Amino acid sequence: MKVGYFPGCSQTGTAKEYDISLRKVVEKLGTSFDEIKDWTCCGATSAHVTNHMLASALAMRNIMLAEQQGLDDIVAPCAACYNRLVVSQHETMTQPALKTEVEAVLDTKLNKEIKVMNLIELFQKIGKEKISENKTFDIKNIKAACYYGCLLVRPSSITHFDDAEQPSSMEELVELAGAKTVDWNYKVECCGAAHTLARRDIVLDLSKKIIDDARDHGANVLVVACPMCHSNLDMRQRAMKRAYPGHKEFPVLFLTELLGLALGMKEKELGIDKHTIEFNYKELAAEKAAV
Amino acid sequence: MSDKNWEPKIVAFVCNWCTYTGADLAGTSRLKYPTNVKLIRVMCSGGIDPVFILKAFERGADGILVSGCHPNDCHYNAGNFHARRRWTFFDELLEYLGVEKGRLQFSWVSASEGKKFVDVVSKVVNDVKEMGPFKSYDELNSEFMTKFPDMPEIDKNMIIKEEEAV
Amino acid sequence: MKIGVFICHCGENIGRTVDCPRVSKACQWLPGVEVSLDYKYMCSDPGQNMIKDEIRKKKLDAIVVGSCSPHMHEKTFRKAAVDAGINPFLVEIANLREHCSWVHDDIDAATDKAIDLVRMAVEKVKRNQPLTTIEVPVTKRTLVIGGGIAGIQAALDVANAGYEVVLVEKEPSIGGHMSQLSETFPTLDCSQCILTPRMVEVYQHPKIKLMTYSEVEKVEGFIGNFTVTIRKKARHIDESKCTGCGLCTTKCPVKKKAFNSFEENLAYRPAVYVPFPQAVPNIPVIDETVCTYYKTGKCQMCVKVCGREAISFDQQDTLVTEEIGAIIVATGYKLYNIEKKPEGSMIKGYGEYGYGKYKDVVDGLQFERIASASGPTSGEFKRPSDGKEPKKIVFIQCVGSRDDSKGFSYCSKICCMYTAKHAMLYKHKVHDGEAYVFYMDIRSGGKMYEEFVRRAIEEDGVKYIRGRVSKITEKNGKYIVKGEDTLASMPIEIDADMVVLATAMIAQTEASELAQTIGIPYDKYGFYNEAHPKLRPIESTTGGVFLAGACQSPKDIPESVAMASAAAAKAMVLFGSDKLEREPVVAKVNELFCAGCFLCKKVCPYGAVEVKEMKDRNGVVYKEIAYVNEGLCQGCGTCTASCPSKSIELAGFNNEEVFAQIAAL
Amino acid sequence: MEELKKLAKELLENKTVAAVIGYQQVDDKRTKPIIVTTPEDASKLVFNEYCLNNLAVYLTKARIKNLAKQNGTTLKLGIVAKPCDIHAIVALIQESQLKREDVYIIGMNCHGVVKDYGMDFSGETLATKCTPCDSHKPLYSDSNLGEVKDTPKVSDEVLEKIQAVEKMSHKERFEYFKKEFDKCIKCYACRAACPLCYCQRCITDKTVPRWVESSPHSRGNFSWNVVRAFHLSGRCIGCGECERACPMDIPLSLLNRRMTETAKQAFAYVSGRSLDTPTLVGSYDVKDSDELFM
Repeated sequence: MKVGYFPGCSQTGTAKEYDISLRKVVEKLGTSFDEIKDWTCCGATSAHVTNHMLASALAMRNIMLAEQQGLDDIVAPCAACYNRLVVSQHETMTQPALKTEVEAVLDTKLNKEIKVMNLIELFQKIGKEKISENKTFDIKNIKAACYYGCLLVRPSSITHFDDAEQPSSMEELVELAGAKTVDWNYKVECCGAAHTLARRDIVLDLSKKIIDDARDHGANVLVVACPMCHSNLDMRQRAMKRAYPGHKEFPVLFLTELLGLALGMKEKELGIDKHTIEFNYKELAAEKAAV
Repeated sequence: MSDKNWEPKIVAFVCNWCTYTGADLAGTSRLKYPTNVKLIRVMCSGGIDPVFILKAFERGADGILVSGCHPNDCHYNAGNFHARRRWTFFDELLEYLGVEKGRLQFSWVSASEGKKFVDVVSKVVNDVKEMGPFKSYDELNSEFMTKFPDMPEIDKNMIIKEEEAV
Repeated sequence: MKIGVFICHCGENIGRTVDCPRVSKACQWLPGVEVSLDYKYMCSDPGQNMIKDEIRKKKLDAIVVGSCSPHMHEKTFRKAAVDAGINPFLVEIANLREHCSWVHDDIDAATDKAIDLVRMAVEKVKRNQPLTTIEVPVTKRTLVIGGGIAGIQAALDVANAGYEVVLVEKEPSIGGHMSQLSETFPTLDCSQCILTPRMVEVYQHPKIKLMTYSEVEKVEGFIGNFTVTIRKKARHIDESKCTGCGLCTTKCPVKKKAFNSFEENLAYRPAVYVPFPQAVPNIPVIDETVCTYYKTGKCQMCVKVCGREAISFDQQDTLVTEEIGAIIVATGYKLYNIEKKPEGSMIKGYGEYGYGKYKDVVDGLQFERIASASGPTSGEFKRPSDGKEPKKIVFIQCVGSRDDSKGFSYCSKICCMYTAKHAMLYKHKVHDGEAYVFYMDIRSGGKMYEEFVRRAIEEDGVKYIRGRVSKITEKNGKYIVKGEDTLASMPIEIDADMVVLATAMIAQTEASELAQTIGIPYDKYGFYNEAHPKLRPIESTTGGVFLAGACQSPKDIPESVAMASAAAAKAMVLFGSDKLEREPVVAKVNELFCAGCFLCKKVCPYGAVEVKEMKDRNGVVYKEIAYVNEGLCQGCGTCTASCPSKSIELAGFNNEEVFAQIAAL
Repeated sequence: MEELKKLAKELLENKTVAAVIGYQQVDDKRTKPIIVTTPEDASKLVFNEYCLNNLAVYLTKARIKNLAKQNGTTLKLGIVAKPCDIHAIVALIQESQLKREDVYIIGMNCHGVVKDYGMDFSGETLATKCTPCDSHKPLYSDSNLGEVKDTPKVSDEVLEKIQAVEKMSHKERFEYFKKEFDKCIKCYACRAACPLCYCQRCITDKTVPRWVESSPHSRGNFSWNVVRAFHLSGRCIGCGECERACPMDIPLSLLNRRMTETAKQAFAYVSGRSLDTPTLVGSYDVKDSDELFM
């Protein structure tokens, strides 16, 4: 099986380990990626709040490339990319005026709708059962709080993916990989990514609430499916420690990294060593045993 | 349009309970719409025969509206559902035979939708104005008139003539 | 044929934009028109006398009146025509007011159109056939569907007037939602105390045939002459033997398998149960789905304890047919269960409020049971999760109501009042408790209603916060309610012990199915449509079917009761005469040409088309053709448009008449 | 072939049927309909690629129906029917023109028939109704005879023509059909050949009021053809007999087939396929598309 791949800018930079682990896990599950050639920004930058036309055209350029490459579906592992692509495509295809404008900018006709998948939908397409079938390493000591963030499930009238308020699809995958999950409150709350540069105080407050609630509900790992969420929740913890003395470090894993562990890959192989907050399964298991 | 003063002739076949009453409400609310439209009242949209449409085209109608109660709101429960199937076929057939889509239009207008009635009627009038006179059918009609000049027809001009005579 | 044309100025209403004298003058020359006149007010006595005089003087055969909508004064002019000796169906109305003068500005164009409209009417009236009204007999029995307060009231009113009533209730007991309520606003009197005497009155009334645990399966016929099939579900208890001692229910070993729906799932009930102690009739029902006997064939504890041998495991559903003249639909409402998302939709549902997930987030009816002295907590305020007394309760209004994106657009109307009542009841019992109400607007129109809400705020200290709640999360046994105080423009967080959601009142689950069974229209929410929103709010558009209570739209108790009495009065109006007159707009088959394809029979919404055998002189059937039962036909004409050979015609709107109008365009 | 003759003979002998409607060989490339009423004549029956009439049309004729009435009792009518003809019989039963028990269907397996008499049976001469056909065995029958062979594969000519017409502008289409309809001489052979045109008095013969102008001018021709196609919408089983009967070669199948496609696409309905489903025209689904309506 071959799936179109739209990496997005984070995958080549701050979230390189997401890209590494994603490719490895997907390969292990018997699927390969057909990367969109000459892909560009998805428009999730400031474009979509400052220039609607630009944001739509940026997203649709990638959709257009996918169509020209003969792809039927593509995966956008970054939740922001996913959201942008899905929403732009919906708006463009349902608003004839916008479509005409975008087509003029792109100098091409947009004929078909490409199915844009997020990370979870990708695994649903590959086959959830493949995760449990290929599982070689027991990660039962992980108690994961699955964090969906704001963009993965919203707006549900367009994404048609899971319940926007009480989602459960990520938990299903994590449990199939052999880890445990916790029921907690902040699954879909905002981590503050939009303010990450301008108002760090807000980011720290919001992100800390997420981490604290996960810990309060018995989790020992946060699992995310978005590079923006990851950078806020993982990278900001040092600043969090300065702002909130007594803050305890809390590991944040990409879903693909957790799946990689279950499929028998090592932390280093998956790029987990690139995280700000260290994570090592053996240590976690030992700690748990000590408690 | 070659003739600037041309005004289309529009007929609306409407059901007694919803659209006719909706049109009454448009009146009571003093909403305005073009004078081109004349309503023919039947009891239910289910009782409108497609041949009525042909007859109206034969009488020189440039556009036709068929309108009844919304689904589930039919005074007779199901008349409009049967109508919906019937018109799906007839609309496809006429379009296939070369009658432009806008010549024959359909709507659901409830008794409380005076505003919608006005919108629908205005849309039909505008669409038909844009399309111009129904030349294709006019050809059929004029051929008929030349072939059968003595066929009894109720002629609008007749009234004016007699009036002038007096 | 001599036709009279009468153009009404309607004061200024028509006259302002339509040049009425020009219309009447132009119409003088229409073929067949004998006389054409205009007058200031045709519907006035002098106007009508003018019509009558002209008919008599000129010996007119038919008349056309150019006036207001036929829905306004058709009857008036028909009566005038009858007085002057013309058949009422030889009167046509050209709608010059609603469809012409009121909707156009240009006098010339409007006058031209008016002439066209009159001409069309003249052409139609030429083809009109004289018709006679049809008389049908009336069965003076009423069917009331639904045994809530509306159904009870309607049944009692009709029965007290001396007419027989069949009251059908799908639950094992009558009483409906009102029997679940603790106290009622704005008087705070005990709901059951005022309801139960009426329930007993229904049970004992000689004119009321009570059928509980029964559902309407089929409705055939028409106004005054319905035949209704009712499914009497198997109770598995012989009603004639049971004394209602209740021993079986107390001895049943099935304790925690089935939720008690009367207690809104806050308690369990045994497999053989009476919904609540005051149930009418006080006869238990065996729930096959949980009863041990139906699973294993063993147990039979109830059989052992019953001294009357009333248990009957092999009892079957029975179908009962009743002859009915009028139907009162009083099926009520249910609450929107926000936990479950309607199928195929992702946007509905309120996952953020955690209803169904958090045990202490309850809906309005559950709170009624908690507050009720006969409820699972015996009226003490205890929260469902741990039985502790909640010290802080948050009430959220408009959950599902007035919410286009997630719920329904309409206002559920009673939530403002019952939330105030809830908060008040809570404060009366838990003096140190805090009650917060999140509201959008307080809608308290009604006698003593606004005063009641003010009392909650001012005397009982309920804290009202204007704003919506975005999320409820749980932390250490507390529910963190996050919302916005829009008056203070501040986000607000309350750590509550319990949350009560005033969820929307919605149509019953099978409301649309029942509507299709009876043959009445319903709106997009499933509420039944009244015939006219202002002037006929009680009638449905189907003759002889009346609406009462919340099945039509959200309503409180007094409104439901008022509507029920009105529906009863409507039924009795029907029973006031022995025969019904109805318009003779019915279909008729041309027997010579009918090919018997029975498409008309398939499309007829009323089952009015029957099969008729045509026999030759030897009595041998040579063909089967369609036949219209005039009593059943409601005159929609769907059959006439369907008939491929045009062998069926609708009197009063026949095809020739329509063609004449088209030809006159 | 022999088994057909044998079966017909038996049916007639034991009075199961009053008559067998079937085909008789005229010459090697031509058959004609025959109504066999005696066991002796049963030997005249044949079935081959030249049996192209849809005999179901005879079942609606009073004269034939009367054959079944013998001495106060009613026997069945036997009919030799191709699978496509059986669709017509099914439609007739659904429309109350026939009772299932009144007819004995000798269902023949079929791999196509020729376009018209006098042609050799081959892929090129395959009747246009056979190209899209997927009914090679009878859906309903009382006896099922004949061997199953592969149908020649040829392109769907009618569908291609329809697509070509749909590519035209509205004006061109109107002109095209006007030209075709103008050939009409109002002989109503299409109506007579159609098994589903069983009305005792056709709409076009109704004069008060006059529904369809019956004199031969463009307008009347247009109305007649529109009404004919509309009345068959959702009912036509596609036997193509109307077009074959038309002496003026009006491409009637372009209309019928187009409406059949509409029935398929809009309502997932194919006429004459099942006795258990309600007819498309005459029933409704609350969920039917509402797209057409403002």
